[in-house]
Amino acid sequence: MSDVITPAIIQEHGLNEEEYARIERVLGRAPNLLELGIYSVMWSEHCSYKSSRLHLKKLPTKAPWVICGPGENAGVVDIGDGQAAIFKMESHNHPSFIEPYQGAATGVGGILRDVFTMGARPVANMNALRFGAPEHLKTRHLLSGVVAGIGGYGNCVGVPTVGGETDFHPSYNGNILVNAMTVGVAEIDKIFYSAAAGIGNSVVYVGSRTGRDGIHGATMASTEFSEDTEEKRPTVQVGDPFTEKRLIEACLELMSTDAIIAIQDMGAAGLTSSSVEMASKGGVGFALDLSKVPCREDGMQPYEMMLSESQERMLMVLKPGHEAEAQAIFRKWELDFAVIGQITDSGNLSLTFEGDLVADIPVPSLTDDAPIYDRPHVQPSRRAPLSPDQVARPDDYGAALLQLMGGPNLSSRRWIWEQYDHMVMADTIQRPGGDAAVVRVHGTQKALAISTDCTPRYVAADPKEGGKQAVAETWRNLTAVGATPLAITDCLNFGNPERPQIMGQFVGAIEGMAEACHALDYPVVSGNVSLYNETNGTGILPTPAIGGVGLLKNAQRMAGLAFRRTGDRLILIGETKGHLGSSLYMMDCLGREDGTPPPVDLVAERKNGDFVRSQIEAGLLDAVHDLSSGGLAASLCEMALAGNMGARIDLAPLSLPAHAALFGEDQARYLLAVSKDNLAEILALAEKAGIDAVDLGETGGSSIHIADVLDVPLDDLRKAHEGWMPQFMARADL
Amino acid sequence: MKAALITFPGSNCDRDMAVAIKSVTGRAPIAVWHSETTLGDVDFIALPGGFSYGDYLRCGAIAARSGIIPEIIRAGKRGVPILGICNGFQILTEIGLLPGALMRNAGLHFICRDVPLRVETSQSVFTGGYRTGSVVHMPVAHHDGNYFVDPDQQKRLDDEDRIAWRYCTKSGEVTPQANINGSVGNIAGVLNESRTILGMMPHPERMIESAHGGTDGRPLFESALSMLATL
Amino acid sequence: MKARVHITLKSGVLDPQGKAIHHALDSLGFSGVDDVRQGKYIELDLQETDREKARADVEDMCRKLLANTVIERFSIDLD
Amino acid sequence: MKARVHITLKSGVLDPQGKAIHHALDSLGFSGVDDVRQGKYIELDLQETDREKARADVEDMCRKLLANTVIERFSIDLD
Ligand SMILES: Nc1ncnc2c1ncn2[C@@H]1O[C@H](COP(=O)(O)OP(=O)(O)O)[C@@H](O)[C@H]1O
Ligand SMILES: [Mg+2]
Repeated sequence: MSDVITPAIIQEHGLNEEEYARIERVLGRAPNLLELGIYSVMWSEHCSYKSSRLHLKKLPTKAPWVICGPGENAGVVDIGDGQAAIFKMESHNHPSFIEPYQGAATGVGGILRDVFTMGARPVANMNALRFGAPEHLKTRHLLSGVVAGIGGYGNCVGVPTVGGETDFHPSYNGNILVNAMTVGVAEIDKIFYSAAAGIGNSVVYVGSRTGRDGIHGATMASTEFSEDTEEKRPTVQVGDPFTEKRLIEACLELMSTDAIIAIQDMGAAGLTSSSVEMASKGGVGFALDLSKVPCREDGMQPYEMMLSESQERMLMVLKPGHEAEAQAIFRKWELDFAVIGQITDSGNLSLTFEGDLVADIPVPSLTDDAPIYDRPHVQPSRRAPLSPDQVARPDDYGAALLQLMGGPNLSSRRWIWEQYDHMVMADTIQRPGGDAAVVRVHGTQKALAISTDCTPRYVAADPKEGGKQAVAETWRNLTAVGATPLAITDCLNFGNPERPQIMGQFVGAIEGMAEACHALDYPVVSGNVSLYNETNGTGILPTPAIGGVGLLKNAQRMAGLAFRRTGDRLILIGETKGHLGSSLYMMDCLGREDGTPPPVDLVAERKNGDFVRSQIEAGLLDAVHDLSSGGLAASLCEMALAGNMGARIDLAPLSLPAHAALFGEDQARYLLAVSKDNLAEILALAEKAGIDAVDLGETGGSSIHIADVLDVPLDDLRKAHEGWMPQFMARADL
Repeated sequence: MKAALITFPGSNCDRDMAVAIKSVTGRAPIAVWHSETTLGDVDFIALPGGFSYGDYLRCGAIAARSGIIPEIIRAGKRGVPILGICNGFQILTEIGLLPGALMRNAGLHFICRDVPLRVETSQSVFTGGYRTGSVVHMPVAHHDGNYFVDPDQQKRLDDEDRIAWRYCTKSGEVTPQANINGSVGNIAGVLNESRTILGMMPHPERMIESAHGGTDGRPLFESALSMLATL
Repeated sequence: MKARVHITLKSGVLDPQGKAIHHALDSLGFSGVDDVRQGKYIELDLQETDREKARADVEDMCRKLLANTVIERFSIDLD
Repeated sequence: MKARVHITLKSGVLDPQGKAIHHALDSLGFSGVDDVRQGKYIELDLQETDREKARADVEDMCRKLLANTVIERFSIDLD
C-alpha cells in the first residue's frame, strides 16, 4: 500500500491541502492512491453536500403522510390503501453537455434505479430541461440529442415519460440542465432501504459488468495509469436500457420474495458510494474481494473498479441462505450475479485484490468526517419594483400575443413529447400538455398528478421569492387537475458556491422554498444539488427545479384545461395587480429582464387553490388552468387551443392598463370555465370564502377576442404556437 | 377460450395487453416466457409491444430466434389466431409469418401520438367488429414502423384484401401527409394469407376505455375474442 | 480470427437513414454528395482458425440472425 | 468517387448491441465467438474526383455529422 501522493495528485482528485490533511488526520496515516480516490469521491460536493448540507437542513421534510424523507435513495409518501408513491429528481447536466444522447439517457437510467431500488415499480418519468439561447450554435444539437436520449432510454424500459419543462436562456449556453424525475408505486410493507445488517451476510453485485466508464478524468493523468493510454482512457458512460429493463424486473421479482436485507443502486461513484452508504447506514464494516467484481475489460485495477461509473448495477445484502434463490432470478433475466464480500463488525471498508489488502478505511471517516462548509453568501441588491407605466405597451397587442405564444419559451413542446412514449402502461390519463401529468395507480380508482416547475428569471431577480414561487407553482399545477399536493422533490442547479453571490442565491432560494413548503403543508422528501454550473465565470440563472406529486382519490374527478362547451363563462380566480416585473412579456417582447418578480402570497395561494380544488371535486368546473408565465393571455390561449374553441373576454373589470391585465404574472391565480348555470353559485361561494373571482367573458367562436384590445384567429395562434419548435429543430434531425 | 401472451426480455406492453384481453373476455391470458418450448392448447396468441432485446441489431430479430417461436409458427399454421402489436408485428415479420419488414421511421424520430386509421377490411377475426372504410383512432408509439414490402408483394396484399389498416387523414383520405412513418401504401397493419394472423403498429390495447381518450381499440379484442369464445 | 460483416440494404429498398443523412449533409453545406446509404458493420472475434470453416460459420450466422434477407444483403471479410 | 466510412465505438466504450448479439449467437449454438462489436457503415457517392479533397471532405463530414467523436472513431476508404 505504498504510493507516493504528490500535491499534483491531490489536486487532480479535487481535494485541497486542508482536506488532504484532514484525510491523514482521520485515517491516522497517509492514504494510498486507491484510498485517496475513495476519499475524493466521498468528500466530493456531489456525495458529501459539503457546501449545501447546512442549508438543506432548513427544508421541512415531515408530514403525517411522509413515510421516508431525504436520506434514502428516494422519498416515500403514503397514498392510501397500503400503497406508497416513491420519487426523486436528479441532475445529469455535465454529462449531457458533453454527450447529449448518452448523458440524458444515463440520467434517466440513474433516477429510475433510485426509485426501483426501494421496491417501487416506476410508473412515470418527467424531465426538466434548460438550454442556451435558440440562436446559440450548440442549442439545436444539444436539444435534439437530449430529447432523443431521454426517449431512447425511457421508451425502451417501458416507463411513460409524461411531462416536464423546457426553457431557453443564454445563461445556459455553456451549461445546459438536464434534470430527470421518476415516480414509482410500491406496497408500504414492501419498501426496501439501504442500511446493511447482519455480520457475515453476503454482499452481492448484480447487473452489468464494470468497465472504465466515467472514472473522473483528472485522476487518470496520474503516473499509475499513464502507460497504454488509449486502452485505459476513461470513457463516457453509455446507457443500456435493455439491461435496465431486465434489472427492474429481476429486482422486483426478488423483492417479492423474502431474500433482501438491503439494496442500493450504484449511481455516481458506483461501488464506492454504494458500499460506503450501505455500511455507514447500517453501522457495519464491509470486506470486499475486488477480484470477484464482474469486469467488462481485462486488467482492471482496484482503483478503476471502485471509481467506475458503469451503469445498470446494484449492490445488495441478502439474508443468509438466499443466495441460490436470488441467483436463479438474475440468471433467468440474464444478468450478472456475484457474491463479492461479507458484512463485518470491523467498521471498516476493507478491500482485497488478488489476495492483498489494498485499502482499509474506517467507514465513518468517509461520511461523518467529511468536511462541511458554511460558505460566505450575499443577497443580490434589491431591485426596484416596476409599475405598469414603466413597461412599454405593445404597439399591436395581437402581434405581441403571437410573438409570446409562438416564441421559444411559451410555444408548444409537442415536438419533444411526441418522441417520448407517454402512454405505455396504459394508465396515463392526462398526457403532456396540461398543467400536471396524471397517471392512474394501476388497478385502483386513484391517480398521481406530477408537475415540475421553476421560473429561473424570478430566482435571479429575488432568490427567496423565486424559491417560493417554484414550489407554489407545482402546487398550483397539481391543484389545477384536482389533485391534493403531497410532497416535492427538488434539483437545485446553481453556479459556483465559492462565489458569495451564487451562494447567496442558493441560500435565498432554500429559504423561500422552506417557507412555501411550510405554508402549503408540502414537504421535501428527496432531492439533489448540482453546483458549479458555470463556464468562464458566468453562472447559469439559479434554477431550483421542483417536482411535485399529488393524489387524486378519484381519478374520474380529474380536471383538464381544454375548453369543452361553447358559452361557458370564464372566471378568473385570484387578485390581478398587473405585475409585469421579470415577466415573460418583458423578456420576449421587450428584451428586458429587470424588475422584481411577482410576490408570492402563500396564504392566498393556499386559499385560492383549496377553493379551486373543492370546486373540481364538486364537479362544477368544465375546465381549469393556472396562470403563470405569460399571465392571463397565455392561459386563455392554451385553454382555447387545447379545446379548439375560441373565447371572448373583456378586461374592463380588472381596471388595469391592458398590457398589465393581459401579461402580468401575479401569482395564486386560476382561470375557470364553468357552465352558465353554475356561474352565480361559484361566484357566491368565492365571495363567501373571501376569494377574488371575476367573470371575464365566455367561450366560443374561432378566435381569441379581447374587447377593444385584440382579435386573433385560433388558426393563426395555433400556427405560431405549434410551429416554432418544429421549424427551429427542422435542421437538427440527426 | 384460452389466450397465451408471450413475453420476451424487453417486452413492455405485455401487461397492457393482458389487461385489455382480461377486460374484454373476463379471463386473463396465460403468460408464456420466451424460452419455453411448448404452448399447450391455446386458441389465441398475442405478441405484445415493447423493445424485445432492446431493439438491438434489428427490431424483433433476436426475439424471433427464441425457444417458443417454432411453437408459434406451428400454431399459426394450424390456424390459431395470432395478434402482433408494434414489436409483436416486427417479430412476426422477422419469423416470416407476415411478409415485409419494418424499418426506421422516415422522419427518424420516435413517434407517440393518436393517429387516424382507415379500416381496409372487416374480413378477419380481428377487424370483424369494424366497418370497412370507417376511420378509427389509435395511438402509435414506435421508432421503426416504416413498413416495407416489394411492389409484387404489395400488389398481392392489395389483391388479396390483406391490408387491415392504413394511416389516413381525419376524414379518411390516404395521403402522403397522413403517412406518419413512410410505410409503403400507408400500411399500418397486414394479415397473413389465411387471415388469422394480424400484425399492426398502432396500439389498440391503449384505446379500450374512455379514460384512454377513446375506445376504438375495443372492437378488435371484442370481435376476435367473442368469435373465439364460441369455439 | 477476425470476421468483418457488412450488412447493407438491397437495392430497391428505400433507406430512410441514408436519406436523412444526405439531407443533413446538404443543409450543412456539403453539396457534392450524390447518394448516401447506411448499413451495419459487425466485427466478430472467432476461435476458429480454419478460414473455410470460419467463413461457413459466419455465413450461417448472417442467414440465421445478423441479416434480414428480405431487405438486406451481407458480405464477409476474414482477416 | 465512392467513399466507405466505418464508424465504430472507441475501445472501452460499452457496446450494448454487440453484447446482445453475442448473447443471441451463443443461444443459437454458435459457440466459438469471443467478442462481437457493432458499428455503422456508410457509403457516400461523391462528385469530387480529387482523392485528397474527397478525403478531406469526408473527414469533415465525419467530424461534423456522421460520427460522434466523443464515443466513436471513424475510418475512411476511398475507391
Ligand atoms: N436539495 C435536496 N433537498 C432534499 N433532499 C436532498 C437534496 N439534495 C439531496 N437530498 C437527499 O440527499 C440524499 C443523497 O442524495 P444523492 O446523493 O443525490 O442521492 P443518490 O446517491 O441516490 O444519487 C438523498 O436522499 C436525497 O434525497
Ligand atoms: Mg441512489
